Amino acid sequence: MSPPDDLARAVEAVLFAASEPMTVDAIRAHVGEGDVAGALRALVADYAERGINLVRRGERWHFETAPDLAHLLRRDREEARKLSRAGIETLAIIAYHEPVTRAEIEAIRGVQISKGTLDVLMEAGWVRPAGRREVPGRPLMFATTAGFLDHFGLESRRDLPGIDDLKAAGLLDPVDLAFDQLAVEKSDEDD
Amino acid sequence: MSPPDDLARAVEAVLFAASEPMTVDAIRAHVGEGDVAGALRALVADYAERGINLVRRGERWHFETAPDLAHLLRRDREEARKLSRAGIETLAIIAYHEPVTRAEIEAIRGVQISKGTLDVLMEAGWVRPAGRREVPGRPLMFATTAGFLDHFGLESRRDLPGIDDLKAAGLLDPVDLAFDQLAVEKSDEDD
Amino acid sequence: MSPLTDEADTLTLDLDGWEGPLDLLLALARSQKVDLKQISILALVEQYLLYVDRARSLRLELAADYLVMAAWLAYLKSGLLLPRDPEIEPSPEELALRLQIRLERLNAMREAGARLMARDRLGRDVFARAMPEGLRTVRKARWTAEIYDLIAAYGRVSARTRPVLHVVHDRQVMTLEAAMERVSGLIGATIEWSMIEHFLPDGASGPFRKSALASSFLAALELARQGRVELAQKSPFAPLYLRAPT
Repeated sequence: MSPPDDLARAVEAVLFAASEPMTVDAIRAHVGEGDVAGALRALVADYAERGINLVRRGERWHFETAPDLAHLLRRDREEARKLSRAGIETLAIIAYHEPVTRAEIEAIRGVQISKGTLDVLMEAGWVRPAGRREVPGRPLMFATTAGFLDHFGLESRRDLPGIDDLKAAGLLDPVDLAFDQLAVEKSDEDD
Repeated sequence: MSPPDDLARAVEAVLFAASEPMTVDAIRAHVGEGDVAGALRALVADYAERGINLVRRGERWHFETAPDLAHLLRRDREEARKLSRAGIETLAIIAYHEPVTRAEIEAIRGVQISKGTLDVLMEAGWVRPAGRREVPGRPLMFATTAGFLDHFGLESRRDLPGIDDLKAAGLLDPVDLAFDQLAVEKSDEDD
Repeated sequence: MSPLTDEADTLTLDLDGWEGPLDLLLALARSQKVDLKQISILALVEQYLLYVDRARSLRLELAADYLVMAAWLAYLKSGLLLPRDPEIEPSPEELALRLQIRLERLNAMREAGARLMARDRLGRDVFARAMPEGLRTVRKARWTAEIYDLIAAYGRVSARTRPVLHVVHDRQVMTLEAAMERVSGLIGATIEWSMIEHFLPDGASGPFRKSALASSFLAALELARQGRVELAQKSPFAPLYLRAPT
């Protein structure tokens, strides 16, 4: 990269500060007479290997970042986030009942789900749309994905514990009953 | 101008694409680990003679056109919001004395500042509130911003024109301190 | 704004141009064309007082602070001219020095402001790239959940919405009907007052006895209402007696 002459410096600065790509005539209006085309050629060569390139689009010239570095301009930042309670419940219902419509999920949960909840599950790659139910309104159905099985270490959905297993594990006890039981145990201990 | 290495190309591209001056940390977030400071030094040298320069403003870096080409590029639209004399003096007092209270600004200027003066400086993004002075009434203090350094082409406040001379002459000290020093000098002369 | 240095300028008084008395003083001081450190405060005071007098003779409206400054400077002037009185604190020389310092400081800031404004300013003299591609940070959530969370959630949902079967422990009780039958059966043979406890089933104990007592009491009340039994009690919580109506 040779030190630029005055004209090249001027062309460089004008193009850098320009708010849109410029024709040779427009550049000349700023830098005055001289071999603008020659200066542009010199600059193209100067910048060829750099992170910035001087490029021509039709009759207009502008600087842009080198195409091979485009990936640097976009920075992905991953943040581990835990699913919300609504999210995990919705996911569980889909896993146990798939394919299932949104209305069915809501009926099982007994609570409405916000649109964002399903979006999050799809963004996580655990849930996918799975056709439409052939009933009036043709609502979309949802099902789990292979990514879902991977994440939870399941061979298949059949590996999910059944209702009887959940009952045996005490996972079906309503919260208040479980609480009563705890209270009784405590009072027994106190005796 | 040597051909840049991969890191320098990456730093160059990121700074070129950025719409704001960037700190070293912000640059690193895009280009990954490596000697970013070294790459910046190399780029400063690469661009020193060109129509575009890499400059440091406070802790942040950006490209801008070379100052000697201002005549090719100068725009008049700035005139629309030309600062009043009160605005210029107030800005100078804040920059050279920061952090400084309104009362201190008024003591130097010998007049009250109208409400609009500080508003204009804050709206321009050059001045910000900077905590309160722990004296009765807890008056608000003001200081300059990163945008101030950007706009006036200062690497840091140490680059404020003439600040070293003013400091040496005691002209940035409180009046009482300056008075005591001057009184001592005078009495020395009288002896 | 040229400071007034001779009579010819008298008519060009323009008080709007000054930002207060200190500003005017600084302009007058500069007209002495010396370093502010060497300035003659006395000469400066003279100039200021002259200026204010002219403004008054021209009947220009003078802001109050100009007059306050004029009064103070007149006092300073007399202090500087009269023989020094060591009793007066602060001394006129000290006041003069302070005024000089203030003028220097205002002057310094005025010059600093001018130098600042004359710099190569971004957006006026130097320019940043006008069409940057821009940098984007895409925040991507990596969602996590554990298999336990999943099945616990399903358990929770099921428990919440599944019809719950309440099972009540099988406890020994004496129903009201049974008590009615027993008490009405026994009362026929009871002429003398008998305590209600005599009407309970034989061998009743624990919770069953309590239940039998409660039911028998209710049965007694009901039978009394129907006129098939008489009740007597001496005082609250005293034993309750039953007999057939006479």
